[in-house]
Amino acid sequence: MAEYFDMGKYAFFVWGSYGMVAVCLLVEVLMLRRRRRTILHQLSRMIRIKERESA
Amino acid sequence: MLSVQALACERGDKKLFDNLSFEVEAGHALHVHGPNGAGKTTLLRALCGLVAPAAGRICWDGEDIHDLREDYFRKVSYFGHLNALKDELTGLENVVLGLGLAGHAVEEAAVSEMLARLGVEICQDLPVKVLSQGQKKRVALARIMLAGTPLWILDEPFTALDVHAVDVLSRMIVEHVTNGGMAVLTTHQDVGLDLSQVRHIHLGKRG
Amino acid sequence: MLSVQALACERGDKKLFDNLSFEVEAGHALHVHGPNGAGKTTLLRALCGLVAPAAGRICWDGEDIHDLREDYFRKVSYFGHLNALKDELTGLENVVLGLGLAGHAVEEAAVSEMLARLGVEICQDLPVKVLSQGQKKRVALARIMLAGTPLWILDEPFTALDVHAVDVLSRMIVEHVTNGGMAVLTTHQDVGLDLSQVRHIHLGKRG
Amino acid sequence: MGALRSILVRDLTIAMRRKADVLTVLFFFIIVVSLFPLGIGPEADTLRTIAPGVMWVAALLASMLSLGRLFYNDYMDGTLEQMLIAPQPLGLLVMGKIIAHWLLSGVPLVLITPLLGLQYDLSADALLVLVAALLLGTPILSFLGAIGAALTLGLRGGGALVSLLVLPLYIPVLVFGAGAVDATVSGLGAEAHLALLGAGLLLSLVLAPWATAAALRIAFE
Amino acid sequence: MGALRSILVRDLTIAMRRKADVLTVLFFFIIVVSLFPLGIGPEADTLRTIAPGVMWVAALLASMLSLGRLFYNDYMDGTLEQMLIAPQPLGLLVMGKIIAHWLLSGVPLVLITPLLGLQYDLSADALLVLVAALLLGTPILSFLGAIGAALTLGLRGGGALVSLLVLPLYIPVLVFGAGAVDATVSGLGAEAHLALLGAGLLLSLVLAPWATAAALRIAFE
Amino acid sequence: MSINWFKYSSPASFYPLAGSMIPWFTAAAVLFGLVGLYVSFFVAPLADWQQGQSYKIMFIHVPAAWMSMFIYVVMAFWAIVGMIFKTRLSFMMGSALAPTGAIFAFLGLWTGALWGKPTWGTYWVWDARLTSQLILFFLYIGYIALASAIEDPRRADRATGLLAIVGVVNVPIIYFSVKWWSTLHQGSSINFNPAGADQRALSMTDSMFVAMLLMTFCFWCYTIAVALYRVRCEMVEREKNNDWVQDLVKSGDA
Ligand code: HEM
Ligand SMILES: Nc1ncnc2c1ncn2[C@@H]1O[C@H](COP(=O)(O)OP(=O)(O)OP(=O)(O)O)[C@@H](O)[C@H]1O
Ligand SMILES: Nc1ncnc2c1ncn2[C@@H]1O[C@H](COP(=O)(O)OP(=O)(O)OP(=O)(O)O)[C@@H](O)[C@H]1O
Ligand SMILES: [Mg+2]
Ligand SMILES: [Mg+2]
Repeated sequence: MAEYFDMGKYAFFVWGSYGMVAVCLLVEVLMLRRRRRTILHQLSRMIRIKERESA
Repeated sequence: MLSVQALACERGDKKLFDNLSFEVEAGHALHVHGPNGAGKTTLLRALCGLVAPAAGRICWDGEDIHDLREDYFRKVSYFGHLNALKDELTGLENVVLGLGLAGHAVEEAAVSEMLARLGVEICQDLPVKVLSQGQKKRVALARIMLAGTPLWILDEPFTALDVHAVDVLSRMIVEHVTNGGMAVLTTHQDVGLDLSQVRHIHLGKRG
Repeated sequence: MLSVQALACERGDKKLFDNLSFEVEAGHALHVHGPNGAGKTTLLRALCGLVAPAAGRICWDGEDIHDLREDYFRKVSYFGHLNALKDELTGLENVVLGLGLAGHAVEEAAVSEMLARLGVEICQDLPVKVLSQGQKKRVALARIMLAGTPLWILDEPFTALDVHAVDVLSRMIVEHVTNGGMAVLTTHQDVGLDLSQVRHIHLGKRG
Repeated sequence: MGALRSILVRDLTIAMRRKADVLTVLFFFIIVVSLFPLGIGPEADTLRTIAPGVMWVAALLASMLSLGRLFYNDYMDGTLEQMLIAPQPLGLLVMGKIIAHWLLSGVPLVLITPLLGLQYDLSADALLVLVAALLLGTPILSFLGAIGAALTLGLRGGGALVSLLVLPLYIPVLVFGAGAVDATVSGLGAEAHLALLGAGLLLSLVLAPWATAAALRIAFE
Repeated sequence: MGALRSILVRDLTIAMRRKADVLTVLFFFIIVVSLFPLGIGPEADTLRTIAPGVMWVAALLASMLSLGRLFYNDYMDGTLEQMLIAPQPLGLLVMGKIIAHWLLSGVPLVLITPLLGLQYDLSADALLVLVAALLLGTPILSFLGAIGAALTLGLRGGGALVSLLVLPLYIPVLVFGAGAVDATVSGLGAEAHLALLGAGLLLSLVLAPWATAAALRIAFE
Repeated sequence: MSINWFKYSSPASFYPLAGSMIPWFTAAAVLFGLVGLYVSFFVAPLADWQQGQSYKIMFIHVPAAWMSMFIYVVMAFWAIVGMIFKTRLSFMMGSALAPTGAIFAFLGLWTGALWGKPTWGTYWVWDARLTSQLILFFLYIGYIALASAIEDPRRADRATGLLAIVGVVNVPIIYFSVKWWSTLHQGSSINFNPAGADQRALSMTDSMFVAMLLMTFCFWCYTIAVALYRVRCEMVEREKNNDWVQDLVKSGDA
């Protein structure tokens, strides 16, 4: 197993590539989700304020 | 004839006005009133085609100005918050070249005379850079006066002008309109425009 | 107390005024009149130390302002043709940081209140870039009002303001002066400043 | 055509009123070209190898630097909005401005190049090709740059932003321009490179004013 | 000190409001560095020789390009004249602005350099010295640049004029900075060069804010 | 069956449609990814006869490089559609792709560099394909910088659209110019021949080819899912004052 992960001495290069791909895609997804949550948060607050005002 | 139908304008996510309709015929003037931030400047820029309205149509002699483009621009002069003067050039050169860009060839003598009428004859050979606020305004106004277009769109033309200049300018506007021209203008100052054919529009509440 | 002795200013090769002497005491205002290009802006900038006079002295409590420097600047607020606002920052941030630069710490609440008094409470969270001419002016004025300096130097503070704002501002100036402050101002508009202690200076002839 | 002429006259008059502008672009070019020997060392062989590349990069940067002037001043003082509502085709006015820009920023570089080439010990042949390539290439830089300048108009940080947009587009010009000289030096003949530059010039002459005019309209909406 | 802090906070806040500004200087640097191989050719040996010179010239140009922002915006919107009549020592305010400028334009360059060094096939040693030299040298560029920016304030063509004034002043930094790397590569050790850069930094730290303040006052007279 | 495409060009009706498509593409991306990784690591030959196990990088390098080029073309396509039909949605689709495209461009560079070290002995050479990939990355960055520098969304749409179109005209020009440049004076220290890589790609064993294809589909579905997600965020941000957004938020369907 350990030998397999060693990738014939190319572990750094192979896992470095796959790792960076994973990190990039993951970060993109997480940032998108955070962006969406903050918008919806702000929006619902805005709507609540507006409803309170009109009431 | 300028006619506006059901015009609406937005900036950012703020609706400035909507469902605005009016007409300006030859020999008529339109005075746009409203507090700061009401959308007067936005309306005037929309009338020039510089701002795209959110809804509605602006027509010149029945055709949409966005289709007419150059044919409409030939009829309009716009005087905005910016003077459109080149700091390096003298007052005279500014007016001559400014008119040249708009496709009007004028004689220097006519420009000199107009600058004199506006009380800035001594500015004609000074670079605009060194002029005072009011002097710059007057030089910029000379361009509008000489362009010979039927429709003048003037955004607060009286700011920075002294009492005498306000008087001269308002008489020029009156003269233009009574000779069959059109004018759309805004001003916060209480200027006595001696016109019978003037319509008023009030935009927005304060804020 | 501001006192000016035999002041002369030149721009280029033009002598704008000379041998000008006057004093502004606590509880007094000075209204500088004159046609466009007379040198009002130049005079006001000289009083702030932004323009070096050709001759004469400007003193604060008897000492030349060019010797006092920071000690004098602590007493003055200048409101010029430029608003000194950062387009990117909101109205509130602009006032707070602007005052911070001038060494005055203020609470946000006080700023909000002042913006509300000036009728631009809704602008406090908008970037200044999107505001209208008049709204920008008002935000800029809020800074002067909150700085708490005794001497206000105001170059055409009323331009671009609507009728309501002109009224609010002129009452603020009156209040400042009657409370022992000083103000030097220019304006071409006919603003009713309800002050007994106001002195008038007339600069230059038209040109 | 009248529009094109009147805007050319205007821009050149203003430039003559402020000669410093023209001279500074020129001096920027000279200084950048002269900085390299200082940073790299005085070996004649190395210098001769890198000369075409350095000159072209310096020309790119000089042209790009002067893009700031192209529309910004007109934008700030309101002249540009008057142009937008002028009864003349905007594309023509833009063309006039771009030609003025090239006359003021491109031509001086081309003229000074032979002198600078001597610093780098270039042969007469190579110099001739370099000048020809610059003559064909610098107008392309002005045309492409105008698009970038129009797109970033009025945006803060515009100066740096425009370089980000424009430099990648400049790369083919750089490659063919520097390639032309290299080809001459290695005896291959520069015709192909120069022909490609000429084709690029024609293409950008036709398309860029139109794209720039569109970008300007967008900037004002 | 309060003044220094409040202006730093202000400038950084504005920059954070417009992140594009910071990033564009960085990418300008990256692009300029990447342009040279395109002009010069892909030979690794040549590239390795010219690498320090290229990086330093690019850093000079990037720093210079961002000088435009340093005072101009404040000048145009009237904030600068308010600073001049603020009851705080002008030198301190200026110092705050320069530090903000370095944080926003110098530091990012230093951080990205190792990556770019790989493109030019530089050794680890050489890279380390390059980074150290940039760390000492880029603040000098900001300090010297501020003087030039202040002197050209409000002059049309300022962007190009400032480069004319400032680039000659930058030359010693370039020579010692690039020299430090060359010395390491040839095994001589870079201490002397780095020490000189450090001395230059101290000198400019003390003198430049004062000179800049004086230049600003002159610009307003 | 005829679908009224223009109906879906209005944000209010596209929003729920996009919402219902996201889970499918996400699932497809995960599925293709898992199978692709399995084939890459356990089915495909353990090592290439020439490059050893470092060749495993190919399974992400090539799809990432492909995606980065493909996405730029799609962005330009949406920009042209937007300019012609004046639909806001097309512009939004275009700009929603940009960050993902930039990420793939970066990943192409990164994985390529990490592959280059073991195969060529250096992280970077100024080869035509590498250089034009770098420039493509810069084009993406320029696009994003321009988009974020413009506040008014309408202006941002049209300006970035124009830039995408100008850029896509230039990408092939850049590619061929750079290619010609580096073959003209190919450095002696570089013994990598892009044509050789092509041949090897053709002669790849089937399992290698399948793995690469699967990873490409994975990235493809990922891109679509993420772009739709981003477009939905963008819509809500832009139209937060419109009734349909507020109704959605109130009803909790957003
Ligand atoms: C930083 C370094 C690298 C970059 C930027 C890069 C970039 C690219 C690009 C843009 C493509 C797609 C081109 C196309 O389909 O025509 C590609 C494909 C490919 N690359 Fe790389 N690459 C790099 C390093 C490498 C290395 C070191 C190898 C192997 C030794 C390699 C092998 C391949 C292969 C086999 C393909 C597929 C070829 C094809 O489908 O035609 N690349 N690379
Ligand atoms: N992005 C935005 N978000 C919110 N409000 C905005 C935005 N952009 C502009 N506005 C608002 O739009 C209005 C623009 O008004 P405009 O400049 O047309 O006013 P005006 O009537 O000419 O005022 P003034 O008399 O002060 O010149 C202002 O109230 C401004 O606050
Ligand atoms: N270099 C110069 N040569 C000649 N005249 C100059 C020069 N520089 C400035 N001036 C003149 O100096 C005057 C500057 O006046 P200033 O700006 O102080 O006027 P102001 O009273 O504020 O006018 P306004 O009411 O229009 O604001 C102008 O008349 C201008 O023409
Ligand atoms: Mg207005
Ligand atoms: Mg004045």
